[in-house]
This record gives sequence, structure tokens and C-alpha cells, in this order.
Amino acid sequence: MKLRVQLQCKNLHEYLRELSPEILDRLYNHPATCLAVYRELPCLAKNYVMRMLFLDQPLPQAALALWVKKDSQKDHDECVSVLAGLRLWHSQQLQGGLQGYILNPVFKENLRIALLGGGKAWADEGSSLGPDRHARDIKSLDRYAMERWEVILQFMVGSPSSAVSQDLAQLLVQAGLMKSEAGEAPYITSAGFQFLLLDTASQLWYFTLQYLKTAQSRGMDLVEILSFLFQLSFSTLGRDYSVEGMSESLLTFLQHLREFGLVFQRKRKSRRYYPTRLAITLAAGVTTGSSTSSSSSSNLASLPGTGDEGFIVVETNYRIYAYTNSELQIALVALFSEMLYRFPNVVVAQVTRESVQQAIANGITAQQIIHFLRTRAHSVMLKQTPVLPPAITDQIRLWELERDRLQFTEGVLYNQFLSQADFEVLRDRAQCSAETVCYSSIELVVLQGLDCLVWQDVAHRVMVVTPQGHSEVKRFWKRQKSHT
Amino acid sequence: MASENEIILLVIVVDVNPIWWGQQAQREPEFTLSKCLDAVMVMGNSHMAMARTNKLAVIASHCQDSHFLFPIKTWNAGDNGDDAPSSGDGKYELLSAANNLIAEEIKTVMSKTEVRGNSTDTLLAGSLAKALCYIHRVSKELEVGQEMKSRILVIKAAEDCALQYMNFMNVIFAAQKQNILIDACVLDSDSGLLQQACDITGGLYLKIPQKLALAQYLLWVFLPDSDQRSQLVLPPPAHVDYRAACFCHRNLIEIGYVCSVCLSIFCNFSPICTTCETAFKIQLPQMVKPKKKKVKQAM
Amino acid sequence: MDEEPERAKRWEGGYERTWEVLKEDESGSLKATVEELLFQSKRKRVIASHEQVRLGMMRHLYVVIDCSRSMEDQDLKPNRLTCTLKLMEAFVDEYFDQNPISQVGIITTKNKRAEKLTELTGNPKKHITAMKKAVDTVCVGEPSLYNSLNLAIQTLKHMPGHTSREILIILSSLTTCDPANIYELIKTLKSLKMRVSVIGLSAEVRVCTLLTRETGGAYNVILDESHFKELLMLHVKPPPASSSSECSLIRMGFPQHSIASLSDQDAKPSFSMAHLDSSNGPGLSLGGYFCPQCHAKYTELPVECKVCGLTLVSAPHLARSFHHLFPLQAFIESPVEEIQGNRFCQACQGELKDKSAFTCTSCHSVFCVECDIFIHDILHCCPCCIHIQSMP
Amino acid sequence: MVNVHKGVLVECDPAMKQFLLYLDETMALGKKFILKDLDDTHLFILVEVVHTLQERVGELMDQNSFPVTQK
Repeated sequence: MKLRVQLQCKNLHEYLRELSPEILDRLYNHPATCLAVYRELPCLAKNYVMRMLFLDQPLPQAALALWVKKDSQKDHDECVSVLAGLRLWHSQQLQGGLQGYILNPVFKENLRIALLGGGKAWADEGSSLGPDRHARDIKSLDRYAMERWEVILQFMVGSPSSAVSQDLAQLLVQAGLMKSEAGEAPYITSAGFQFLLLDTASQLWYFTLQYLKTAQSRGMDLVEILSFLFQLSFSTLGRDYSVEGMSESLLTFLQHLREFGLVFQRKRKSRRYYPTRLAITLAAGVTTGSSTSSSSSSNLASLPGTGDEGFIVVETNYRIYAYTNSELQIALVALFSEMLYRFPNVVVAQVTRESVQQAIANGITAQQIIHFLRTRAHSVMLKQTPVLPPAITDQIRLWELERDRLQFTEGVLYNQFLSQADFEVLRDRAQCSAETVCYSSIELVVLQGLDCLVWQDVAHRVMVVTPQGHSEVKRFWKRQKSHT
Repeated sequence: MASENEIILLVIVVDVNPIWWGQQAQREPEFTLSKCLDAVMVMGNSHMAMARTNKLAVIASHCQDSHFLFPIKTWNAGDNGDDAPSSGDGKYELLSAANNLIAEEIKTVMSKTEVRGNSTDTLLAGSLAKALCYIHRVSKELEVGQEMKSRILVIKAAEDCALQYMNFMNVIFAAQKQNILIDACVLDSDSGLLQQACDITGGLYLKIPQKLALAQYLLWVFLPDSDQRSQLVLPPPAHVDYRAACFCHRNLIEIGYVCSVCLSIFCNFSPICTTCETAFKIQLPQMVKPKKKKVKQAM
Repeated sequence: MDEEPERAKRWEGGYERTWEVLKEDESGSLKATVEELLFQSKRKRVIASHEQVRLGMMRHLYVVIDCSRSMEDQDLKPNRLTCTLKLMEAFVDEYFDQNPISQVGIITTKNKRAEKLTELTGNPKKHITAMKKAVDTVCVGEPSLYNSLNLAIQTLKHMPGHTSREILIILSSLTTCDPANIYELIKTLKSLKMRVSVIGLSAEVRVCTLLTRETGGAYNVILDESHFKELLMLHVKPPPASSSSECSLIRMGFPQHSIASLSDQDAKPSFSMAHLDSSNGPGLSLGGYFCPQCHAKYTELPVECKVCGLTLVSAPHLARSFHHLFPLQAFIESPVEEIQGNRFCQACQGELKDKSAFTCTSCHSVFCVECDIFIHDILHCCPCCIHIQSMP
Repeated sequence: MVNVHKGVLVECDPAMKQFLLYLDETMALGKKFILKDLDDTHLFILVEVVHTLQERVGELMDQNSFPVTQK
């Protein structure tokens, strides 16, 4: 009975692991995806891949286990499971019956291409079109990207000046960031609030994930657009690329990217496009994606030139000084604080119990507030450790915990058992324990459904099961009684 | 997983001594300087591919000069739009730009630098010193909140130069002070200086048995950074010879005489120090001292 | 009350100048002066490279730490004793880093007595553990300059004549309680060629002035903690040897480290001689350094062989002190505008951004400020000269 | 005979439990709502009071808080 919906942002691996093996194999057909997937591997696994990159024979598992020292065996097992889970490693029978591993041949081939060359070019370079008369420098690209992205965020907070295309608005609704009731203009949801407080890189990644979810329903090929996206993230800033040879659905995708500010295209029909910094940092969001944890302060996620440079100073007296004049940023700060003063280049706000409680009621978590403050901390703040005063972060967490002093779990209570034996029989059924595995396979299926014990007290013979498990337990109990 | 704020800088110092490589080409035509540089590029690319924040520098150590192959002074990531047409294949653009640059620079170095004398020893100390200065500069340019770990990989071909001893030692101690690992991958004859460098700074020393497999050795042994090295099983530390070479005959000695003024080492007793020209007082056998100390302690 | 602004109190004087340093330029900006100040602080370093002076490379140093009542003063945080010991730990580390074949001992003085905290040894760990323990000492009574000096002399006078014999006193008290005439003792010190330096924590004391002047030491009084550290670190560098000190060739052993574990099947673990005196610690080990004269085993270098008295060192230990003997010449500072050709630092390949550049006197290479400091403080050799030097 | 109740299991700290017991005893919500007092940190209560209960807890916390900041 959780009352709030936490914004779930998967990282690349979590996302890929959910894809079907066929899609994965097709994904590895492009050097850019291979490189992107490789970068996100655990460090140890990266070294494993490198060691096997130029081997053509499978390696016996026993030999692999000897690569690491004894006390790091756990990391080794983790790497093996990640690599196998992403289908980067195939296990293969060796001569003599030993089990061995070999690198996924498609992946191997394409990672080699990414590192060492060969194969065909990723994309047509703009150079085939000759020099661009309207060439853009990096600064103007940054400005463009930031403007586009801000418009989307502005639209989300319902600022009247910003309008987005029907398509985009629909996407926001589908992503659950906004809600629209028949005929009315869409309005922001609690997930939307949480979204606003993420750093730009994570926002982008989250948004991309949502886009990918709906891509297939739009008749787009997931592999195609994902490859293109990664290719984009590995391209060079300030360089133009040509749209030559792109399929119809990819061109539509390009138009969407153009609206998000990931690429710059002078005109809709223009034959060339420039990737912006947003596109290139997309891969950075991949890492920070799953991190609503404060550990990744991700300095790099703050893109230079996209207005994400630190501008917030937090003092121990609960005051926030935000050196910005962006309406959007001020609105974001105001989500969880009370505005005190407003000057041309700075706003002063105060974090209070009421303001934080209000934010929490809106579905924002304390962790997200702290993360927001941390990632946007002014460079002066970054010099101190910890970046934010602990008094403030602790207090924000405490304010959140205040609301969490009660934990509710719906359930069904069983009491007044006649004997200890009766109680134990029923409890063991409700509890999906390991012993049940030795039963016949048919029974096992039934028993697996009974993992429903919420709470028990052996001394007083009381137990609570989930409502879902209740009917099953009841039936079992009736059967049990009729036996005896 | 490595945090986004940690930058790993790898500086590769390649010994490009033209005389040694010339001789090598005659001995073993299948392993030439260009093969070696290919291996270095594979290593460099793999390092840069590992994480967005990884950085690379390559220094060519010639017999009279050391030369930065990458990055060169005027190169700036991102603005190579006009002059460096990419290779037109599936390589990651950043990598192909770096590789083109390295290839270009090495050509200039090899053609421009004239070879004087016929010494087959390379001035690694100078290249290492420049590498340290470069690392020092990069570490000063970090943004707030970023941390950098750096290491130097030396790919060594030619002989050690005994004259370099003192400078080499200075460089090693500077590296140790800055927590910079020095790794050494030795192609030909063992190098006492590098053995000491690796031992003192905590790096790895490996004399590779097969030159042709250089790239594979680099990827297996030298690619993992210090964190992963603690997890992986790697070649055992080399046996390091810490005997001193005497200043008079350059013999390795186990017991020697040290000048109290300038710390020069001699294998025989001589009345005058040849380095600082101090005349020595003839000393009695020094057995007296410890005895006295013992007695005192007993009291 | 008399309200005269110019007649400020004397102690307020020190603060006035802080903002007078800042001067506005035409546009009213402070940027230029602030940058100048930053630049100056970058440049600030101790240029004290002696010109081929003979240095006392083998040093025997006794540090006397005052543990009298006055060490509990809290003008240094948290108090004088804790602060001193903390700085001393750093000092010991740095001392052995720079003077690998030297030795240190620590003496504490309180309650009119002097006690040895640690004997004269070359093992930094021993000193550091002893000092960590000493943090909890109760500071009582008066110090005794005479007793501490006397205690130090007892050991130092037996040290061979070619070594540099030094005493460093960290004195907090303004008084001392001496059992005999200290001037006699100063004469003895002088005749034994022992150098006594004093760092005062409170104020200058006449007897210390005399003591240091007579024995050729240095006398400084600290201003604050960072100044204290600076003064302490001045004693890390080996002092110039007095002209009359003896010179001799010292016999030393350069033992090889033998691992003898994997290759040798019948290798047996053995005791290291270093563990004979310490009751704790791991006694048995496989590899080690074997004295080339008597084959006693040690696990660490440098050490003096307990059996035959040979000093055992490794070649890098000696090499560590070479830069004191052959210091790098200071580079010549010149405005960056005068540099011909491209303005890049020869060492780090960076652009010359600051207003000054530095030129090496022998190879005429140009360096930036950062590299200049790095080269002189840490590297101790010019990266470009290396190439020229070794040309035949 | 085994007895079965539908409801909500509440997990809380002992202090909070006392507050809930107090609400129950004084009929603050208009009725008794605790079905069973399980142990120091667990109670079993009626489903329909969950929302009101949360409001009450919020009110309690509001009463017990004081502003940490000054304007």
C-alpha cells in the first residue's frame, strides 16, 4: 500500500536485460551500440572483454576463474553473470567436455571495428555535401539545445509561453510525466515533479527510455533507432552529418530528436544535421540513470553551456541562494522551498518543514531534493566535503521520515490455532520455503504461489498473510482439516 | 563502477630509438617499429574506450629528444572538423582522430630528428620527466570535485643508459611522491633502472617473451588500472637488483665504501674521493662503535 | 572617550594593511591585483640552494620536545602538545624521505627531568608509534634545558666524526630549571661540534639565543601553526657541514633481496634479526635482505647490522639524497612577451599563460610557472637538460 | 478454531504504537479500530481508517514541530 510512486529510471543494463535475445543480437550489429554497452560494464568485466577480444577459441571456465585472486571471487561471479546476462558471452562445450566461454562473435566483430577500424562508416559525413554555408559553432549549438530542452520542461510546469508539438505532448502523457483529461490541457503528475528535479543527463535518459517503450507502437524499429542514438552519442560536437541513406522511420525519429534539441537541423528538409551536446551526453545519463542515490554527484552530467552549471548555495541556516535568472530553475527551487527575496540575478529561498512536506505530498522524495541541490551546487560549494551541509540534508530526510512512521500492509490475520502443530503446518505452507523443492513438481507449482506470509508470532500462534494468498491458504486449510 | 568524477590518465612512453629499431628490423623483419606503434594504438584505444573520462598521452622517446605524439600542443578535442577527415570506416571518431595524429607525428619525428652518434641507448629519464610534468599540469587543470589517477607505461626497446642513473632516480622518486605508477613493458634486454622504477612506484614490470604478441600482453597485463590489479592475478614482481654500481668501475658490489661528503660509492678504499676531491681520514676498523653502544645500553 | 580615527590602537595596525594591498585599476576592477597576488603566492618558495657547499649527509639528530606545563596552552589547536606531535609525525616522515641514511631520536622534558622517548634509530615507524602514544602525556612542571642537552650529548658524542650531530629543541616554556651552569655545557657542545637549533613556541629567550649562536644553529619563534610547520621543515634539509668536520669513507653493505619462496622448494622461513628486540610482530618470514658480511637477515632497509655492525642500505636510498648534493640551478625569470617562437612550456606542453616564463640556464628551454615549481621542488632535474647532458 | 480477520498490518515504532492505542481508547476516530495488538511494533487494524490515521499522525507531528529557521 505504498502511497507514492517512485520514479523508476533504469540504467542501460537493466533496460537491455529486458530485451529479447534476438533484439540484443541484432543490436550488437552496430559498433556504436557495442561501444556503449562495453562502457557500461563493470570495470573487471571490461578487462575480461578486452582479454578475449582477440581470441578465437573459447576459454575454459576453470581458466577464467584463475584470472582473479581468491578474495575477489565474488566480483568475478558478478562479472560472469553480467556478461552472460547481456549475451556478450556464449558458453560453449570444449573438446574433452569442459565448459568454456567465448565472446559473442557479432559483438566481438563490431567492438573490434569500433576500436581498430574496418567495416563501413557509421554515418555519412557532411563532407560529402561540401562545406556548410550556415555552419554552426559549438556555442550556438549549445544554446539551441538548451533552449529546446527548456521549452519541454517549461511546458511541463505549464508555463503559457511554451508550446510543444502534439506528438511530444502525447509522449509526455504516455511517459506518465503528465496527465490529460479529455479535452483539457495536460497537467503535471507526481512523477513529472520528480522528473524535473533530475539532472539533465538523467532526464534525457529517462525520456529516451520512455520514447523507446512506445517506439514499436509507432512502427519504428527499436534496433534501428537505438543504434542511431548511440551513434549520435559518439559523434563529434560541432560537426555536420548527412541524412543520406536514412530510412523513413529514422527520418521521423530525427525530427523528434530535433524537437528535443538533441540534433540541430536548419530546416526540416535540410540534408545535414549537427548533433548537440545533449546527444553526446546521452551516454553519461546512462550511468547516472539508476542513481537517485547521492553517491554519483556526476559533475560531468552538468553540461557546460546548457545552464546546468552549479548555481545553488545552501547555508546551514536553511537558506538557499540560487544564482540564476532562469524562470524554470527558479520554479524548480520553489517546488520545495519558500521564496524570500528575488533579485535580478539571484533568488533567496528558505527550506522549511512546510515546504518540504508540501513537496513530499507532491510525490517528490527527500533523496531527490538532496540530489537536485547537490548536482546544481555552486562551484564554491563543491570545494567543501560534504558538498551540502549535513544539518540540512539530515533534516530534509527527517522531515520525510516523519510521514513514514507507520507502515501499512494489507493482510489477513489468522489466530486462535488449537495446536502448535496446526499453526506450523499452515505457516509452512504460507511461507515459500526451500524444503518444498523436494516435493513433486506438480505440488511445487502450487506451493510457489504461496509465498504470502507477511508476519508471524510463533509463541501466540498468530500469522498474517497477504490478501492474494488468503484464498489459497484457506483452501489448503480446509483440505488439511478434512484429512485429519 | 568507476565514478564519473574519476579521471584515469595513461601516459605511454614509447622508445623509438632509430638505431635499435633499425637493427631489430634486420634481426626480426616481422616485428618493426610500425608494428609496435600499432600495438600502442590498440592499447591507447582500448584505454580511451573504457570510459568517457579516460585520458591518454603518448610520448616518443628518441635518442636525443622526447616528443609528444598525442596530444600535441595545438590539438583540441572537438575542433578537428576540417583538417582530419575520418578514416571512413567504423572506427569511433575520437579514436581515429587520435590515431591519425599519432601516425602523423611519428612520421615527423622520425624524419626530422637527425641521429648523432651511434648510441643505442634511449633517454627514457627525459621522457619520464616530461610525462610527470604533463601529468602535473593536467592534475592542476581538473575541475573541482574531480580526481585523477595517473600511470605511466614505458615500452622499452634499447639499452639502459648508465649515465642517466641519477636523473632516473630523481624521476622515480618524484613519481613515487605523486603516487604515479610506472609500468614497464620490456621488449629486449632487462633494464635494471626500470625494475627499480616499477618496484618503488608499485607498477608492473614485464619482459615479454614474444615480441609479436605485444598488443595482447599490453591488453592483458597493463590495461587494468590499479583498482582492478588488486583483483586480478598478474605476473609476480620481478626480482629487483638493489646492489649499487661503484662510481669507479661501474661494477655491481655488495660491500663498498661510501664517501661521507658526496655519497659516491667505491669498490676499493682510496685516500681521496674522486668525485668531490675530499681527502679522507684513515679510519680504524669500525668495530668499536657497536660494542660501545651495546655496553651503554646494558648499563 | 576621545574619538580620533587615526589614533588607532597598536594591535589594530596589523589588520589595516590587508586591504591596502589591493588596488583598483582604471576600470575599478580588483582583478589585476588579485591575480598578481595569486601569482606571487605561486612563486613563493624557499630559494636556498647552496652552491656546492659540503653538506652533512649522514645526520644524527635528537629532537627535544618540551612537555612542561606550558604545552597545555591552547593557542595552537587543540593544544601545543598535540599540535607539535602532529607536526613532528610529518617531520619524521619527510626527514627520512630526504635523509635516508640518517637517524633521529626523541627526548621529552618535563618536571625538571629529561627522558628518552625513542633511541636514535633510522626507523620512522618506531618514532611515529611512540609519538602517537605520547599524545596523552600529562604536561607538568618545568622543562630542563641542561638535562635534555646532557642526555643528548651522552649518545651523540659516540657517533663517528664524519656524521653531522644535531639537536633540535622545541621549547614552549619561557623558563628552564638547570642543575648546573648551562654556559659550561654550551662550551662542551661547541667543542663536540654539535649543532643546536631551537624553535620557540612563545617568545625569544636569551639563553637560547646564546646557545644557538655559539653552536651554529638556528633560532626561530613561531607565529602560528603554518609558520611552525615551515620552520620545522627547514630542518629537513641537511645543514652545511662545518669545515672542520671529518671526512671518511664508510664501509657499507648493499644486500640483495632474495625471495626464495617459489623457486626454492626447501626454503625455510627464518627469523629476522630486526625482530629480536621487539617482542611482538611476525618473527618468521621467507624472503629478506641478507647482510653480505655475516648473513644475518633483515626485513627492512636501511639498518645497521646487529651482528657485524655494517650499515646496510640499498642503492636507491643513497640516490634519494643526491639532489641535495647536486641541486638544480634556479631558472631565469623573464616576461613572457620576450619569448620568441611559440609560447609553449617545454615540459608540460601547456600554453604559457602567466606573465612570466622561466628559462633553464644550461639548455635554454622555456618552462611555465607551474613546471618551474614542480621541477625544483619535486623533480630536481631539468627535463630538457637530460637529453643534452648524456650526449657523448 | 482458527479465526480469520481481514485488515491492515501496521508496523511502527513503540512510541507511535502508544499513540495509536490512545486514539483507539479515546475513540478519537469515532470507533475502536484496533483488531489485534500483536506486539511492541505491530498492530492489526481496520482497513477503512488508514487514511484518517495518517492524517492524525500528520497533525500530531505538526503539533510537535517547531520552526528550525528564522525569517
